[in-house]
Amino acid sequence: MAEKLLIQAIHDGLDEALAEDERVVIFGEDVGTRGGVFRVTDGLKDKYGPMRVIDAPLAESLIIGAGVGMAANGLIPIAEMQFQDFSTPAMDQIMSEVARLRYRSNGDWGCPMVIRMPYGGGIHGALYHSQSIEAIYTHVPGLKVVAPIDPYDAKGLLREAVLDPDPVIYFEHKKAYRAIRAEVPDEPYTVPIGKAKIVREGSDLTIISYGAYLYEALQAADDFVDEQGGSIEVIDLRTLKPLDNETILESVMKTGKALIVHEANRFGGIGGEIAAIIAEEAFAYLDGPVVRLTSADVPAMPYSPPLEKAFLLDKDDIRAAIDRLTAF
Amino acid sequence: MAEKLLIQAIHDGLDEALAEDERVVIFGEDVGTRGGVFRVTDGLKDKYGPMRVIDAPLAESLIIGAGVGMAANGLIPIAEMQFQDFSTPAMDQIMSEVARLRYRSNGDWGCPMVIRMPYGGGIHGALYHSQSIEAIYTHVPGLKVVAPIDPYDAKGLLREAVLDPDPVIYFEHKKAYRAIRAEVPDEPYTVPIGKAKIVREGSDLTIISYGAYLYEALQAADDFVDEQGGSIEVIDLRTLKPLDNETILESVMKTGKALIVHEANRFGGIGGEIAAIIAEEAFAYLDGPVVRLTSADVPAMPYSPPLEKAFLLDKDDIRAAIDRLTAF
Amino acid sequence: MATEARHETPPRTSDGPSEELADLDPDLLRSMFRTMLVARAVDERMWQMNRAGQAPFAVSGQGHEAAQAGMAAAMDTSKDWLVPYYRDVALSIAFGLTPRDILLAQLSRADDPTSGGRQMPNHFSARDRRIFSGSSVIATQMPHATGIAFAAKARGEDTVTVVCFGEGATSEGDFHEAMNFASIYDLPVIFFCQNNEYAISVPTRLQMGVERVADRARGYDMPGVRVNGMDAVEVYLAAREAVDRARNGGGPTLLEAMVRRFHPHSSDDDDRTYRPEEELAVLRENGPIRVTAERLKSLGVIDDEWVESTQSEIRQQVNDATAEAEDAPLPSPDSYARHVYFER
Amino acid sequence: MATEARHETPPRTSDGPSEELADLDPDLLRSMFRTMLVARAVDERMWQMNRAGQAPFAVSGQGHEAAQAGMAAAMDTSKDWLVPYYRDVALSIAFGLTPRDILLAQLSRADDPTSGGRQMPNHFSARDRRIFSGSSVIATQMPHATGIAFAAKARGEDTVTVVCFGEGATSEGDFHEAMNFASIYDLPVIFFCQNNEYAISVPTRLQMGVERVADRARGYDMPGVRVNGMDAVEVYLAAREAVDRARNGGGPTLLEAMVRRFHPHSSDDDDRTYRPEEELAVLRENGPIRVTAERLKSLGVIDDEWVESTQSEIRQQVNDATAEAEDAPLPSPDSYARHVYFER
Ligand SMILES: Cc1ncc(C[n+]2csc(CCOP(=O)(O)OP(=O)(O)O)c2C)c(N)n1
Ligand SMILES: Cc1ncc(C[n+]2csc(CCOP(=O)(O)OP(=O)(O)O)c2C)c(N)n1
Ligand SMILES: [Mg+2]
Ligand SMILES: [Mg+2]
Repeated sequence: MAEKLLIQAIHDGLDEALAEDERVVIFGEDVGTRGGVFRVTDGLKDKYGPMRVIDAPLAESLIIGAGVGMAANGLIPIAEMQFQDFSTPAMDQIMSEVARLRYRSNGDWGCPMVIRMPYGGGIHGALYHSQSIEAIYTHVPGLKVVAPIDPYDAKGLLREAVLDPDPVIYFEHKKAYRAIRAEVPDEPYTVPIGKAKIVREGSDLTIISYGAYLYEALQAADDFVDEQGGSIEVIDLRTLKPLDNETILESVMKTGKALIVHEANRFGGIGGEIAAIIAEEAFAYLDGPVVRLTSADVPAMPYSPPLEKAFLLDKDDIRAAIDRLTAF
Repeated sequence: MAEKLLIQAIHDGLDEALAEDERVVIFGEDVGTRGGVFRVTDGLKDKYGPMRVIDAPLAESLIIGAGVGMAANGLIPIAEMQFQDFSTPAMDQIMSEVARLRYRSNGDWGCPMVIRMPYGGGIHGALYHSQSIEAIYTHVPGLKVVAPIDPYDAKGLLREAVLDPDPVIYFEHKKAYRAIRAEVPDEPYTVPIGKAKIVREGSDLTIISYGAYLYEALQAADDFVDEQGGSIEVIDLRTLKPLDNETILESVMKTGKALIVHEANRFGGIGGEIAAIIAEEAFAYLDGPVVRLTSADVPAMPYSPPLEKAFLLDKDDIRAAIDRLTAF
Repeated sequence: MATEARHETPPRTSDGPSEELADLDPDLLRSMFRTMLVARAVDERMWQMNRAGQAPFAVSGQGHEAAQAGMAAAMDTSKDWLVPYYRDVALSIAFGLTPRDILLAQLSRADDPTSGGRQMPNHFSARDRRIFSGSSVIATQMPHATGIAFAAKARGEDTVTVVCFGEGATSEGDFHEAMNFASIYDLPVIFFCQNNEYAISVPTRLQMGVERVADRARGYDMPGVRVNGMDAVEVYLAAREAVDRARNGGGPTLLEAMVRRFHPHSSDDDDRTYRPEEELAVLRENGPIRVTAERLKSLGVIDDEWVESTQSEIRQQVNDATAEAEDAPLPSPDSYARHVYFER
Repeated sequence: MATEARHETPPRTSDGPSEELADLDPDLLRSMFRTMLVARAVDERMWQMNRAGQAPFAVSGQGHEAAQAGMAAAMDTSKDWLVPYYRDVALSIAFGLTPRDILLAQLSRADDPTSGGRQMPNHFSARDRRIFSGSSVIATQMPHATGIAFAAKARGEDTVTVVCFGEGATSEGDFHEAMNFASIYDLPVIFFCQNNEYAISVPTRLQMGVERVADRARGYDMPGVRVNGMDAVEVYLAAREAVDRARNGGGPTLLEAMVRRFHPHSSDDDDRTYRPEEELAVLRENGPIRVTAERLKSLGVIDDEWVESTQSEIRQQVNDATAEAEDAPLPSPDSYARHVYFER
């Protein structure tokens, strides 16, 4: 078993899927000859040919819409939106078609499809290459949404997504691509959709996060415990829809305190949903307010370094929130 | 002052805006000769001409995108998405352009524009003519979002939206068009964006709602009070973004109990955001869980009458939730 | 602004292929015409059901039957794919939906094979017949059709996919993106535009700057053909050429049939608010059934007797189907939450 | 699948207007060429700043200068509108952005007039110059341009709007919807495609089924013209015709200039992974500055001396601008939350 970067784990998962099932195709802008603008699909067109690793025209609605047709006619498309920011032109196909096909046909048709989208900021990508709009997708019934950050989870959830008879949105944090490393088996394995992972066990406070901020949260938690003692539980959601309510609620019922951390905008972000679930289902166990630590309600991450830094949270922000909440 | 239906109030507000400021134009499918598929713009093309009440081609992204350009060049477009369900093809223009123009230009440009969208179900409109996807828009910084249901509010908020230098999404509940009536002044007046309205004062429980369910909630509240005594506070949000946190929190701090009712899907609906705000800011005042009563996480309202009925909530569902929460 | 009324009404021009009509298979032509008659009878029944308060909604394909039956006759319904839109009563029937199926959907019964009563009427779908399910969102089906065709081509199959839409739908971005993709990969797909000159109330001159939808094909290096959609034989000949081309690796075609919308846009519409009186007055004259009947009579393929006996047979079939649909149960309320995701 | 490499590289064909070149105003031609030289100098500086680690990102318009300067020369920059894209260094300069303005954006300084350092470099914008702000989302600016033109037409003004984009952008639905709207209302807008034959790594043959972007105009009953974008004079002549048409109520034009992308797509790209070596080898030969210079020399409008003194003047200007931009302060962190909504 080798240590792999997140990007390598995803690449290898794609390679594995293409090798294993000839119905699998990859479809997106620059995914072929260039191997993707982030190089996630590097070498795959050479290996599987241009009808399986398909350089799409610059048309996101077409990429998703044609994907729906491919899925209807026996293929398993893995579509790529080059940036999550550029999935908005495809929003109609995703919401109206991909998500609703099974329901509207009373189960007659399905849409087995994976839609990969690099998301997140901190890479000087500015307003339109840094967004975290995952809450929009999690609001849509019929979709499943995953956002693995650990390379092991990434490869296992990718396989699970490809095997799933329903559409799965698969978010990849750009900043983590070449920053996060883990042991990743070469052989196929799955990680279940809908299961969160407790990354640190603890009893004083629960931190719920996903994506690149998970690592900031872990550092903040470790710093706190080093200095103040006690223990903090940290949950990596991994799947955003369906949420693993059980793991979240069990943890909060144990610790009595919940801190939700995400990079997406605050208003209407998935933190709101999580807080609402806790406030409704674990109310009697709460020893303090359910706190959300998120990006401000500013359109997206600006480019200039001081502005980008101001937009982003870091472990000190999280540490401050831990301090406040544990003191409550 | 005359009693007017919701649809008449909106119609008259549009007429007033066109008459008052020649920069105002109406732009949408079938809004001209036909006067709109719901007849909201009836007669306005005859009155103001085809360059001010413009029958657009069947292209939502164009309607919004050209609207951005019109606004940039001195007009004040009131765009219509024929159904909220058909705003998804325009999602990119709304999110990436309308909402972010001011921010991205550091305040140099603005986008004074109103986007009207009929929404909601219970009219046998089936999956694609019944949706309530307002949470998606409320998640987008840069937008303001209103959903008046009372005809007086509707006309006043429309004027406020037209005068606002920023883009305002204006939702109209289809089922209420010809069902809700109120006194509406003929002269111009405004209702402020960002202010909720307390429709019933009470002290035992706060119901927070908007749209057609507001009336179901009012009936349920009145029934409860008639039978059980006490008093229930009912808030009509009117504006969904920016939320009137002050009114919500003051009420919940007084009653200690919050019930949020909306027609949109539960997961990621605006109810989550409201519950989260309450759980964070009014935690110490809560005497019970923050309860959401919403549509299930089913793609959209099915057509067949028994299915549509099963999807919808009514006053009995709300009454049952009131009973449970007051008993907590 | 574009000049007024560029198209004559009713449309008569055509650039479809001309051919020895005598060579055509009489059985095929009769079956084609029968499809039109069945479609018309079912369609009238649906409209009546709405007017009688039995169904809250109806949308009609009356006036489009010759176009659809001509297209269907050119296809191999045992293996080709149909990606329909809401006026495709005749095409769906040709692909195997029965009057009963369609009326079950009209009355939103549990056994409606197209959606189990979940969608509005006329959202035709049946996986076992390769009729692909569509939403109500205009033009979204066009990318779907290219994906279906891409999969067929990738596997080396010779199936053809036909996707249907109105002229209004060609203003949407999805139309363009699909046309472009089909033309890059020479996909075996036919874009079949049923141009009835209105998109709800919006006339073609406010919908597009070109004279003919078929002209839009020129921006994709794709053949674009306009035919008179009142004559199923003419549509058939043009469709056959397009189908043959697609099946033999020659790539996509944009085929435009000039049709008429006999009814308002849907049962919720009132077209007297935007259609000139003169137009409404002659709307049903020389319609598709009459024009096609005359054509087939002149070819000696049908006669009055055949028409009469076929009509009465169809009347019976549609009456039986009506009774069955009316007796069929509505969906159970609880079932509304099913099939959001795959059920094992 | 489409056949290989339909376009010759480098492009040479043209169907621009031919004309008495001697009649052209020498001052206009010199100023046009000067714009190219300024743009090139600023662009080289931006690329260097990235390579030197001063800026995390750069995107270049090198190879597009003749196309842009030719277009700008045909416009009335005192009243027309520019809806640019990220390669429009020369056009933006012609519309009044200074080298300092552009370098302030490159270094994302507080005083960057285009976005205050919020957007990536080359997202040109300035309300007082009628340069409209764009996002990074490809093709979204095309509907904007039609709306700007609609407003002008509605008020009876004779201003012209030019919107720029690459050939890849023509695959997006927004391109089609905007072209269609412009053609319905005969809007005074010019769709100016700078075709460099790549969309990041995707070559035109995988981007579209037509041979030439200009051919896409045929689907809208709109004039479509392709010109050699290496020669600013040729672009100017074609642009002038389009601008005159638009200004005089003749409606929109799709103008395609064949250009070359001298650099990888952006500083994040490596084009050796997808561009043939032979192509890279000759990429900068006979580029826009050389071709245009030769043309102007043959017209007797410029000579070596003029070029030399102009170049040294520009070098000085760009060096001064660089120093100013480098010294300018970055935005204050707190300001990141401003201008989400209007500030009174
Ligand atoms: C994206 C979208 N926008 C608007 C509508 C509302 N709508 C339904 S049918 C229709 C007109 C369609 O016209 P056309 O394509 O010509 O087809 P026809 O009904 O004439 O056959 C419109 C605007 C819709 N269903 N979807
Ligand atoms: C909607 C959208 N999809 C994808 C991208 C990523 N992207 C940026 S530039 C580009 C290629 C543009 O090519 P073209 O239009 O030919 O312009 P060029 O860069 O060649 O001048 C792509 C795919 C984007 N910015 N927006
Ligand atoms: Mg039509
Ligand atoms: Mg290009």
